[in-house]
Amino acid sequence: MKRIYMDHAATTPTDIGVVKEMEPYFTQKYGNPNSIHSFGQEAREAVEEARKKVAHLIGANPSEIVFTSGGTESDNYAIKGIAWANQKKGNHIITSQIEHHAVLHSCHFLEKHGFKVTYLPVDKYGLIDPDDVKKAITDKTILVTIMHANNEIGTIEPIKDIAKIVKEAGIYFHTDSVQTVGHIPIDVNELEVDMLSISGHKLYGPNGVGVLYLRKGTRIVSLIDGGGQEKNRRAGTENVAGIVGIGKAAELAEKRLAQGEEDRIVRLRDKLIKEIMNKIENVRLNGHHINRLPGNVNFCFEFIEGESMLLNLDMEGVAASSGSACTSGSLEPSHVLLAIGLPPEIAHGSLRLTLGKDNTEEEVDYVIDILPKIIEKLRALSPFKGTWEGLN
Amino acid sequence: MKRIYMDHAATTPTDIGVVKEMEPYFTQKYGNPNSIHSFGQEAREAVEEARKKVAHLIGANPSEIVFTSGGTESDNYAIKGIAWANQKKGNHIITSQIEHHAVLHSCHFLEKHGFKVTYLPVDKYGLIDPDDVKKAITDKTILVTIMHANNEIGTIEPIKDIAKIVKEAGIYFHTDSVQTVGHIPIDVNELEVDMLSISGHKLYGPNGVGVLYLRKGTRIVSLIDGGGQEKNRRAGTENVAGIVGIGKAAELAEKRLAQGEEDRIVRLRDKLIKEIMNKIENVRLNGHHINRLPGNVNFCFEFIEGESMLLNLDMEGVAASSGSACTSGSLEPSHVLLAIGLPPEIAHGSLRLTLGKDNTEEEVDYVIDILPKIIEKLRALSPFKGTWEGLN
Amino acid sequence: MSIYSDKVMEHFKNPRNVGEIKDADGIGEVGNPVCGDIMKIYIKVKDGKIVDCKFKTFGCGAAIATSSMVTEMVKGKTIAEALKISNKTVAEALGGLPPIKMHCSNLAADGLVKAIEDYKKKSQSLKEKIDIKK
Amino acid sequence: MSIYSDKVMEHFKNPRNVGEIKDADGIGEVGNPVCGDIMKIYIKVKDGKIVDCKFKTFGCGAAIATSSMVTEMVKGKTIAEALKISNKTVAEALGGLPPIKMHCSNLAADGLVKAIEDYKKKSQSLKEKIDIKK
Ligand SMILES: Cc1ncc(COP(=O)(O)O)c(C=O)c1O
Ligand SMILES: Cc1ncc(COP(=O)(O)O)c(C=O)c1O
Repeated sequence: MKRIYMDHAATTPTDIGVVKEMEPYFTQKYGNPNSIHSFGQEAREAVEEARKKVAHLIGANPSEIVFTSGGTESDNYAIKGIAWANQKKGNHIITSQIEHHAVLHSCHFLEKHGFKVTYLPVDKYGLIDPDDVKKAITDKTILVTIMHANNEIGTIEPIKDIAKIVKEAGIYFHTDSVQTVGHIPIDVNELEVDMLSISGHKLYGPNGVGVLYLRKGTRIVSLIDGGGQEKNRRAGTENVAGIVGIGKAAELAEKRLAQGEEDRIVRLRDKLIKEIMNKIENVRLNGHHINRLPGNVNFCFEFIEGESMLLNLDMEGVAASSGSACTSGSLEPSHVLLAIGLPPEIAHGSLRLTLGKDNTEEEVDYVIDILPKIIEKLRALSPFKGTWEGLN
Repeated sequence: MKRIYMDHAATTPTDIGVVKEMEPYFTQKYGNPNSIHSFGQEAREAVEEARKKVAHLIGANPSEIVFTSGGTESDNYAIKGIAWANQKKGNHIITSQIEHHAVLHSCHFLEKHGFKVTYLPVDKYGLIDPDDVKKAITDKTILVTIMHANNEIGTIEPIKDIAKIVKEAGIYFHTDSVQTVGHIPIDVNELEVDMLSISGHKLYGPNGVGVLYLRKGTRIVSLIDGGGQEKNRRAGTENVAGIVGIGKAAELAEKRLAQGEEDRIVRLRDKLIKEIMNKIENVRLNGHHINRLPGNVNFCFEFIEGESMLLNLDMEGVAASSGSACTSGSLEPSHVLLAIGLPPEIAHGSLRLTLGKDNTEEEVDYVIDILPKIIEKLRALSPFKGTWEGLN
Repeated sequence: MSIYSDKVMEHFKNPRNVGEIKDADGIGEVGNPVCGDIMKIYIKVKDGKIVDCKFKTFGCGAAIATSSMVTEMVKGKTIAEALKISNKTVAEALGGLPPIKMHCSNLAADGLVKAIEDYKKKSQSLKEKIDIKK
Repeated sequence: MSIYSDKVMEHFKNPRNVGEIKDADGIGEVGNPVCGDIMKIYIKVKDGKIVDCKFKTFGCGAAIATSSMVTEMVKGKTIAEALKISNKTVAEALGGLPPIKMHCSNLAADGLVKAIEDYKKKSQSLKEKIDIKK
């Protein structure tokens, strides 16, 4: 059976070119970049080369790139680091209700340590209103953290407008850019962000490596203390192969963007959305229609539950995901779907298909073909019959 | 020129068998282990398999193994995590003066947040006196963290004796075992530790992955918050390839230990020590003679500085390291060498050669041959002539 | 590779006894759409034995498989025997469920109990009606 | 690959003018063994020109290379010209030093200045001695 991967928002395969680039750093150039001997120095050179590549992709200065272990660490670092370093200035943080748990749970941690957090609501498309940010700012606000694009519903937030407001107020601004870097063009100076999180495995790089872009002059405390690596901003022996990998991934992403890969994926995405909406009843598209990640498709199919869809798709060779709680074993469905106003029973019927660089039109057609059958099969099992009012 | 790597305490090459095991998880089995589709589930299986292997190496239960991004993170997690989770019980931590910076700087962080830390001294061999631990314990003590073996001078601490005292007092005990796991036999139950840090790249596994052994029932707060990965103990998409790598590395290490690799390295180490002490004047061996890591050799050569030795060794193809500050650009030499009572000018002349599984007797002989010449050459440049009193 | 045992997947792929029983003697409903699980179990009773059982389920793989399994287990059993079926025995019959699923989606036996209660109530009121008529 | 430029490594590998000058006209010593760097610079002066210069250094690669470089730069220069050599110009002549080394191990020019001061003091006292004799 042909296997079709449409879960690129969860993780991407590592590009073969990335793996090739990493290989020598396992068994040949394996030195510790902090060692002054030649083994160490060739590793050092590779790390700095990778730093340049990542910096170039987002228009940053290489010295502003801090390598971390992934998107989650970058988010934790930015939020907790700014909080600890600036607590004398204030104890208020502004974020949104639809952030990734890496952001939300970092905020919860800080709430236990005397910080106050405002969780801004979003509209039905998942958009944050920059005016809400403005209104939420107090003289105690030290950080605003708003994601660049949402990982579930794909909505791209008006980061530039928000940043303008935040910078005018002289407050640090962080954006979780894990879902956007490498997928849409990004320039940290155009966006006017102070910090930006990147994750290797979301842009065809390896897992276990990420980046925090840290604008020069940002007052921050490190999350992981120890040796003076990364100019005292992130301790721990550098993950050389991983860093080389994310560097190469950044380079390749830049190339793909220049070649219009984004448009190709948008076209596939829009075909998938249109055809499924045509073929299936009682379905809604989650997220914004236009301000949307190129690869993101997110539906709610009424009367059925997400996991059962995933299992059926998997049986047909298609890998997808869902915001249903059943995939995680809790009862509450995705906080993002609830935040855009969906009732829980609808949120449980969500299906996310996220397209990537290797997906073809043929694969999209295949999904368009099999998905309606799966929905039909599951609806035949469902006690609901075309209405939520009363069971059949 | 033949290149000889004798800096295994800084990092080890990744075993070729480890790299082979990791490979499929980059481009084939690349799923996110939290996804329920088959890509995800095959990654999940690999992660759990690796967990078992690491657990087996140290006599733990697989559920007590938490994967992290490395030794530094494991140390930070153990120390800060116990501190935050138990601050109602007390605010006192005991450690030693010769810990790795990952431990020391985590303690410094906590000192800024209301915790008190006792830094125990060591004797001239680098040994901690368990009695000192006993005396330092107060009713506010919540954590004792003492390294298993020192990374610079190789001294193995009496962890079991210390753990006994700490456990009797009902206090959590953590040991930084980064330099010992895989190199000497370890059993967490025999050692009676609650937490133990491991780093992948110190045992022929990949960089960017580590482990915190966390005894069941240990009350700890996570360092990196986010998705519920690692049973809510460490958020962030699992570094699947890295985890598979450290699992394989653990398996291979167990095999090597069973085959007596430790003895082979000890023999090489002792030859190197003996011959160099014979051939060179004004040299001292740092660390304990018997309670010593199998691969660790650490000398101080008087009247010359460490970095100049390293550069000369590198020119002859030999990779080594030094505790001289000049390798890091600060003025203070290694805190470990100062803690064992060396004056700074002597500490600046340290040279560490750390042997690994691929080093041969031939390589050791080569070093025994060239090192005296290098020392002689540098001493000819030195303004000191066989005495520190007055320059020549 | 799957999060579920082969047995669970087999029931999920080919659920037994899907549907409604028009003239059911008892209907049990458990779960809550808000939590992502609703199970409806229908039984037909004859001479104190459950002669037919069907289900309709809104829910995850575990919810569907346990529903299917319980309908299969119960057929031919007396009411007393049927009441011995617990969520745990259903999970065991399926070769186990992932720990996180044991509580949230393993409700089919509860649904059966409710269906039996419904049957008892109905037959009680039926008996009462007959008694009154008499 | 090295932490140092080729020029630094070349001087480190083949340091020029190593040694002492027995009857030096000036000796300058800078650094501190506690900090890991001691440089001793010897100069020989004739008709206001530095005709010979030697060094001995305890220190890292940068310390040794800068010592070597300064001895090479200074030979044949007048005292006034020699005093224009700064730590920065030595580093530049070596094609730069790693930033972390600029402060801690780049002292050779200071050593030269001290040697010149020593020379001036000595020749002053020599002159005084001669003056007294006269
Ligand atoms: C928006 C967003 N932020 C953060 C993360 C966490 O990144 P990582 O998996 O690299 O820890 C993810 C992905 O899981 C994400 O989608
Ligand atoms: C004793 C000790 N602890 C901790 C560490 C840190 O480990 P890592 O490099 O994996 O962060 C090291 C090595 O650098 C070490 O030797």
